[in-house]
Amino acid sequence: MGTYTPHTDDEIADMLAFLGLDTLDDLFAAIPEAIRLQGRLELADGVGEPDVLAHFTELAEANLARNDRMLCFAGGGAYDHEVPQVTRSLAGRSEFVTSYTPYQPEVAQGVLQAVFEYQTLVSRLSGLPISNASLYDGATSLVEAVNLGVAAAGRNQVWVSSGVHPHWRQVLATTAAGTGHRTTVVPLLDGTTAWPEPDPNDPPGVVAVALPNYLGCLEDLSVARRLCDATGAQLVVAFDPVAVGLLRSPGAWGADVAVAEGQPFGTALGFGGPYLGLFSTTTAHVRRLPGRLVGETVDVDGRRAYVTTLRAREQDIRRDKATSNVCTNQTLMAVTAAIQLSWLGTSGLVEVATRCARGARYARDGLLAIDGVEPYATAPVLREFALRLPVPADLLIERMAEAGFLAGIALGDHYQGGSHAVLVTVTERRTRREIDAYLAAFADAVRP
Amino acid sequence: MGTYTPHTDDEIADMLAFLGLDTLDDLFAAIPEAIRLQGRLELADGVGEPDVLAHFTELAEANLARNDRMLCFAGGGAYDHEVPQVTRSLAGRSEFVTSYTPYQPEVAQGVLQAVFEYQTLVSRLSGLPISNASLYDGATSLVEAVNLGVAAAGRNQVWVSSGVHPHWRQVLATTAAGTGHRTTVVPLLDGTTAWPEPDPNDPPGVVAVALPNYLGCLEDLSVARRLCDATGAQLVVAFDPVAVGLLRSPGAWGADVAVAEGQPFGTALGFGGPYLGLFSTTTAHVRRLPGRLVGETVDVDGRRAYVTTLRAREQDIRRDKATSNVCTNQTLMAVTAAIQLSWLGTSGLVEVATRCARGARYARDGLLAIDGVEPYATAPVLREFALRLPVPADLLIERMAEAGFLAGIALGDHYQGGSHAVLVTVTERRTRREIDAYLAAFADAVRP
Amino acid sequence: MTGPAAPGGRAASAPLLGSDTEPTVFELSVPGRRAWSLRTTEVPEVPVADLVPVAFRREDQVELAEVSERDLVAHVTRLSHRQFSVDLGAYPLGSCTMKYNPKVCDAVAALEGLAGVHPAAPPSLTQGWLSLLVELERALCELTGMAAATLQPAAGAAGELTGLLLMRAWHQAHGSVRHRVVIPDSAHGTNPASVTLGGYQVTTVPTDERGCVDLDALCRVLDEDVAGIMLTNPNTLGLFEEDITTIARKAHDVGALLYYDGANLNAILGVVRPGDMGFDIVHMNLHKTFATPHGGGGPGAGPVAVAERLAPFLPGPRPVALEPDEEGTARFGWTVPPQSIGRVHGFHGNALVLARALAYLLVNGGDGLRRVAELAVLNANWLRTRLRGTFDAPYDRPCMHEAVLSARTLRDRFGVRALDVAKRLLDEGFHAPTIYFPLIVDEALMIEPTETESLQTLEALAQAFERIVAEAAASGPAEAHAAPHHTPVRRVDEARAARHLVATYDARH
Amino acid sequence: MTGPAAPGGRAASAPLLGSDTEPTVFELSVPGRRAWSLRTTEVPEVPVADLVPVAFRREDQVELAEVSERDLVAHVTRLSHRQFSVDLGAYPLGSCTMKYNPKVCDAVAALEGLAGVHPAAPPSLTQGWLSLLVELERALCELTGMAAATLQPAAGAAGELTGLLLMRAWHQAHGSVRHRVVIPDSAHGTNPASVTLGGYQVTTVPTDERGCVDLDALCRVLDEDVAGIMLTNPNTLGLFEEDITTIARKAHDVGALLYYDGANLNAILGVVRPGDMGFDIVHMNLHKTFATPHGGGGPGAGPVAVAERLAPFLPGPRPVALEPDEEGTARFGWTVPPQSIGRVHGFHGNALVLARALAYLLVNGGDGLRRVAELAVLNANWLRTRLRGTFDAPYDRPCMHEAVLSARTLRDRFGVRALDVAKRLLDEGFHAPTIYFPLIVDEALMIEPTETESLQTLEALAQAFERIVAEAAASGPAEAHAAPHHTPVRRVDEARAARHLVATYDARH
Ligand SMILES: Cc1ncc(COP(=O)(O)O)c(C=O)c1O
Ligand SMILES: Cc1ncc(COP(=O)(O)O)c(C=O)c1O
Repeated sequence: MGTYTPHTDDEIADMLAFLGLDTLDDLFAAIPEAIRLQGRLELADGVGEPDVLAHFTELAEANLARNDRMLCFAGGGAYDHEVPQVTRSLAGRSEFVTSYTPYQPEVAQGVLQAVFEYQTLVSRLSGLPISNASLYDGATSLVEAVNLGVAAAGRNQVWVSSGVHPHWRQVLATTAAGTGHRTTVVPLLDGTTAWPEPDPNDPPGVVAVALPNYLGCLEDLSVARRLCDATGAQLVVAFDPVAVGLLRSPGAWGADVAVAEGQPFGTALGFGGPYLGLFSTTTAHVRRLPGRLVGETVDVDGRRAYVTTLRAREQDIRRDKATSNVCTNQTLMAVTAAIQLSWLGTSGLVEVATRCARGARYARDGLLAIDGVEPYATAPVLREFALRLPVPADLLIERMAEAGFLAGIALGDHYQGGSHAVLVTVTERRTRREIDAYLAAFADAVRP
Repeated sequence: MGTYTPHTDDEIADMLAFLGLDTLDDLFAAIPEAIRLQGRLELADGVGEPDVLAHFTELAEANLARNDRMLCFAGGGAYDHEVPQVTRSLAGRSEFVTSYTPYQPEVAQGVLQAVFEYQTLVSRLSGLPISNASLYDGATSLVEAVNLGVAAAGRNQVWVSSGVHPHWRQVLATTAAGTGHRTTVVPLLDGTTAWPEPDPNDPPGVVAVALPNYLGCLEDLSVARRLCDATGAQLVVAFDPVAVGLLRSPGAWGADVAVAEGQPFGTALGFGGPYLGLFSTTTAHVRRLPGRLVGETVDVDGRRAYVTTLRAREQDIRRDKATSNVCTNQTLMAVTAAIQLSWLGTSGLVEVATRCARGARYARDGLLAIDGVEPYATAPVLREFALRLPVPADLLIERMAEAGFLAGIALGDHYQGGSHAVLVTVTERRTRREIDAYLAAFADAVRP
Repeated sequence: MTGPAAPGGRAASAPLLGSDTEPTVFELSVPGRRAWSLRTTEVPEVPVADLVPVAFRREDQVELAEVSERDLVAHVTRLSHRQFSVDLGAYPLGSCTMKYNPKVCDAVAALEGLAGVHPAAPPSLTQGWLSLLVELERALCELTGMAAATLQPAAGAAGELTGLLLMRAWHQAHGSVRHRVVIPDSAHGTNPASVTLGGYQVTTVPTDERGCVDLDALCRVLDEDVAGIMLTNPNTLGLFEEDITTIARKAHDVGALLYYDGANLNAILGVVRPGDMGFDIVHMNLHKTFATPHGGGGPGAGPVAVAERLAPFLPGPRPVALEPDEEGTARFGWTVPPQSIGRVHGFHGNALVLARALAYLLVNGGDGLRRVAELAVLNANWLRTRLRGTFDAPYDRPCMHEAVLSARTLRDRFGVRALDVAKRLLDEGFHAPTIYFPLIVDEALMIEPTETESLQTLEALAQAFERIVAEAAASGPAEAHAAPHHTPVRRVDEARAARHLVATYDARH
Repeated sequence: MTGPAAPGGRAASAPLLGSDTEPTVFELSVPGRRAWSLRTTEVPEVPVADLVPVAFRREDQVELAEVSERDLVAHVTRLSHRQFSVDLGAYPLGSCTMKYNPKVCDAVAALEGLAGVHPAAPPSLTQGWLSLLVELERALCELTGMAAATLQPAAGAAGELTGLLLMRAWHQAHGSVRHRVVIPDSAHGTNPASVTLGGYQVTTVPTDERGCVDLDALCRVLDEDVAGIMLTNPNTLGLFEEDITTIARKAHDVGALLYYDGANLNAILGVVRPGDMGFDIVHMNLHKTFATPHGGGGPGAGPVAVAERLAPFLPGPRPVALEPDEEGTARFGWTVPPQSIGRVHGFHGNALVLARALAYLLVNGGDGLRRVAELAVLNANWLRTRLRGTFDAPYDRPCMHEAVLSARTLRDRFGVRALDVAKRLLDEGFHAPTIYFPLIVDEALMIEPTETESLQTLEALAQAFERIVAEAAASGPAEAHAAPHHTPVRRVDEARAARHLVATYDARH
């Protein structure tokens, strides 16, 4: 049994006496007898903390893909970037970890200011002036962006490039069942989106595209922007926040909303979560913003202070008319990202993006020199790229795992011929020696 | 090159200009040219933090005896006790880790109060009313205790039981070269100290004994106490601070000074350091106390406050007449011990001590059932015990390491027949299953 | 000589030493400074121009802050000193279950073998994670009395939306077109917002004078157009809905599903289960009930458990136990339920939060969890009874894990509002309770002490409330209106923040 | 109803919220509470009576605190909020080198493969540790220009005593009986105290008007009875002893050894080496120069490096590189030097502190370490120059890593002493400088900014000093005497603590 409650038997007896009750069971008198749990839960009794830690250590050992044992060449929305101890230490401070949503700004300036800095940093990355305090992950950011776009455009026809992360598109499809948005997935042609002519009777209200896209390819977003200009649609850009260290920002391409997965900034791979949905938009849309927003103000003494603001958009006030249902978000990851981005600074972001791109270039050149390995698309790539293989991608991944590499991600049924195609990612953590070993193992693994 | 300095080139130029200097080299004008370092240090240029972390990870991997891989049955002054995350988290708070000695009490109440609590806890363990703020380790505590005892008794003949940790005795011998103490090591007879009759012309000024002793044996300290009473010597007791959860305290046996190794309370094995020297004595000796002492007082508003006190004993004030030369001590380990002891609480200390003793009993019974394994001594033991082996202890340890156990510590040349004898320790962390596996491996390993 | 940058090594803004304003990291920035340090890779140094086609390349750099590690550490550490947290003191924030979060869960979440696993790694390489998720799902189903669960939703609201989409899929599969979801007027704001996103309209039912759903009113709005009823039980007044089985029967009679908002699950762990009350869909807030720390506003985790008949609709992929291998070793994999509504998270949910929750469940065990509920309810009732004379008690009967009181009389007699009480309580060394929620209670003070606070802390909290009321009675509202006095900043101008929106440092001028 | 225990969940004592007194953990204690949680072992439950013979058994229990994990965490976290630290702000504490400690070193010290190694494990199982220690020893020897080192001493003072015992062993081996050790009057208190413990008498030499050892006076006391001279260079006034080679020659001429107190090594890293100055024995304070954090007063590490001829006397066992094995892999072991003075630590020294120091050395590298010295000296001179008009500058010439100023005029004119300046500076958000040391400077203010503070921080610090002086000039000493005003407690009654000694909670009544 856990030891996190302070009550001694004497104190329990005193407290019950104060309430005029005999037993703890009496506390539940309001619960009809008929539905009360008879007997005990089918859960083992509590055990010691070390027992539990040992159990989890065993589970952890059973994960062969753990990053300290298998070199990671997988990306696809979850990246193996350097997380320095300084970020871990600071983001792990218990004042951040164990506080609630900053409902009382006077005792929550720590979190509020960190989120204010985060919003600023995200806006600088996205090139759009308004950023919220975070959403659950990249996928839910996309959903919220589309919801905003549909509301702003007043049309629920949504065109989504199939260059957008397949999982994100799936989440969009799931939620569209509730919102009623009509979603059209637009295919890629040799790595970039082949936008159709819009039907003048049913033009899109939202156009969503990725930068770079899931295959790692760079797309000319001015095409999508023109499409939006022509139809009055809202342009949603799902961007790689590391790649924008080198690439024109969504804002510069004319995005109305920019969303991203913020995991690359200091958050562990963690089997996919908790991650961080970045969300930026134009000032025009600020009252449609989903989630929390921190603003600067002053206290009664005129000192600078921060507070959550424009709260009238939110569910606790606007209820069924709210811009979104999000309440708890991913604040700790936002604080983490603010720390990590300040650790990187102006030069560090460029450095990381450049190193990723260099590593990817070096690996890709090496891989394409292997017999039977072909580019999946010829559009330019930056830090991820897809390859066609002479063997099933799943087989390659299993073989590479034995050699100590997480080789990449099978494109699978999300893309044509995807069962024999793999998405490869190189981060700044991969050394030349590691990439060389990867290339050698890859050459072995693609032998039929 | 490290990145821990904030100066930009522009700022350096500005600052030099302010000083009227041209180059950074000019800062060192006072240093005679002849002795200045010509060229560069033969140290590699700085590298990235991840490179260094990778280097240390490799070194760490090369330590086969690491505790997460090899079950620890070694003790001898360094114990594998449970260190819960709560102790790690709290003791790791950067306010404790990165602060200096509390020279400014107004901004150091955190450390000062924690040390005050530590002193209280140590006094309750030792049974003596005055405890200092820590010394380097058990060995240096012994040295300081002997120094205090000699000064108090006015005689420098020191009798040390060979039941005291052999390393501690060695450190005592090393420092005796400076202090001039004359040290007599008194042998053990079947596990307990065989005190000789004192020479009336040269009686001991200090008598030092261990509780339990290095072989794990319990000694009747009233013998040593009577010896002290008869000669006017000071009784120094080196005690196991976990074992006193079950045993009469040094204070109860009549010790004048009690010292111990405080590592068992939340400090990592850490290849032997940093550890924690506990030091307690009677009120009569408070002005002879080595090291720092925290006392309670009030601030100008009458609020309770803590401060280092009786400073006139210390080296920075008393200089060559100081009670000791200790300045920096092991404060962080003292804070850690205060946390860990409060985590254990009254019942936890007893529980840990009892579990150690039970594990030791169970293991010892099993080991003595193995052919050729004999008790090294017949005196009663608690949580450690020594065994005679049919094979060299070093061989046993190497063989057991292959089976995944740190089998114990060879008694070596510190004790008669020690090359074929091993000291075994069982802590509360060892499960029955682990002990059973250890017994089976042991039975194999002692086959000639 | 010095630039316009602010000093980074000065602690004046730490409450320990005063109450200056902490500069933003942008004000600490000096061009050319850096903290980053990356590994030596020896990868060929291709110039950027050769890596990025000019059409895609940015011309400027993304301007971030340029600070030393030293200044970054000092800045963030000082920010942390301006932040209240459970680890500093009690947080009796109703509806939020701000209990103590055991540190052992931090150790679990930090295990490299969990934290370092890429979500796209195949099942053969992630058996540990799959096993963990399956174990957690089973435990949550046992606790709620449900058949199956999805662990994907990232928070309570995400769970609600998932539940509503399940509801929709269920009705659709049964050829039934429905438009409304019924919720009580005391419901949390996420409930109606989720209903809208689920494509339904909200029908609100009032609360009766006993603080429960008005059963007659409910019956009046219940018909075959109702897809479901969303309830939390205990409800947001901290009261148990005693008619729950009747409500369930009525709902099921018209073919509606009963949805359980699990934010208040802490009160009933091991005592009564939503499934046994008749609920069909249940979300849980692991970041409330199962002590995964709240992180200043997240991350959370909002798993959704359902009755057997709804299991085929759950989001996928779901972790499942497969046939054991030849040697009898358990094997795990992924499956997509046959009528799955689809993914609701980019990967598998907030996995490390899930791991923390399982650790908490296992340390406590079945026996410990029941104890949690008992003591949470004991603490709440002790405090309620202690304070019923100090404040108004609009629903004056035994509560579950939280008690809703009201500062109505205090306002009317002395001009001190719930907001003022909250702010003054900060000066007393406690976090404020939830105020003005539920909306149906005038000047609501919603107090949830949780089971991890001691009797001594409750006593101190009660005395603090009493002092605030006594102060108002003795010397009027001035002190309370001016409160808080001892916080890093004093009362904050919220209206100004909305009027002159400054949501980034760049918007300051 | 409530016992006498204090509430644990109340943050009133955290400076964030006010400035109450934090109760001691004993006051939070309630019999029967617990936080501990141990593993399930299934070891047979032999009763205690069977485990401990009655003659040795204690009858009572050791009374410790009985608190919940929640209350323990809150208590210690609140204590941490009452503590200044480098991570909060600048610490210009002269002679202490309170620089920023890179967090990467925490990661190194936490590696289970280092932290989890038992010190008695044989060399075959601890090759990583041995290799680490050998690597560190080499680096330290290179930095100091010495031949060999011991890593055992746990702090600077332990290093000093080790050095003096080496000195003694050396003379003894050479049949020379000597009684005195010479130290300057500016020396740190550990120097004379260590001399006494080393069995020598202290002969003090004065400082000349330039702030250096008075060479004539030194020559007068130097004879064949002098075992050695202990110096720190730069000395405790922050000045470089320019005559060092002369001093070395004179010392060696009479057969004395020259000892280097390395507390101030930060100033000369990569610029000049003690060995090249003529020193024979050098201790280092890794917790100053090599950024191993100070822990509120320790742990430190005080390795001692020596010239070739002293190496045979070093403490043992020493880690050494052995012949590589057949495959050319480096192997490491332990050796005891032939004339070893013996052990000076229970095991191998403060090993995890040593690991941190090596990590710092490797990240910085040879180039970075020189940079450290340059910028430490640059910062100190900038501040000295900036403040020489504000305070008295008793030795008004370029300094090395720290500057000693004096508040003499301030005291004489306005009644504000160095102590008052120090306390008032706390209100300004900085830690105080070292005061009243070295003893030879009246109203000494010893300021060491270190290289990790920025120009902006130095500027703010200078302005803070200036404000304090201006305040005294404008409105007298009252504010300064009453300072600090914004700290968790205000000026503390030190005399009372000594008069009525209360050194444990149990001594309170
Ligand atoms: C009753 C109730 N329902 C739902 C929620 C929403 O949960 P979340 O914030 O995790 O989205 C909350 C959170 O405060 C709540 O109190
Ligand atoms: C000049 C000088 N020498 C020696 C020492 C003693 O070092 P330690 O405190 O590590 O024993 C110090 C420490 O403050 C010092 O400043």
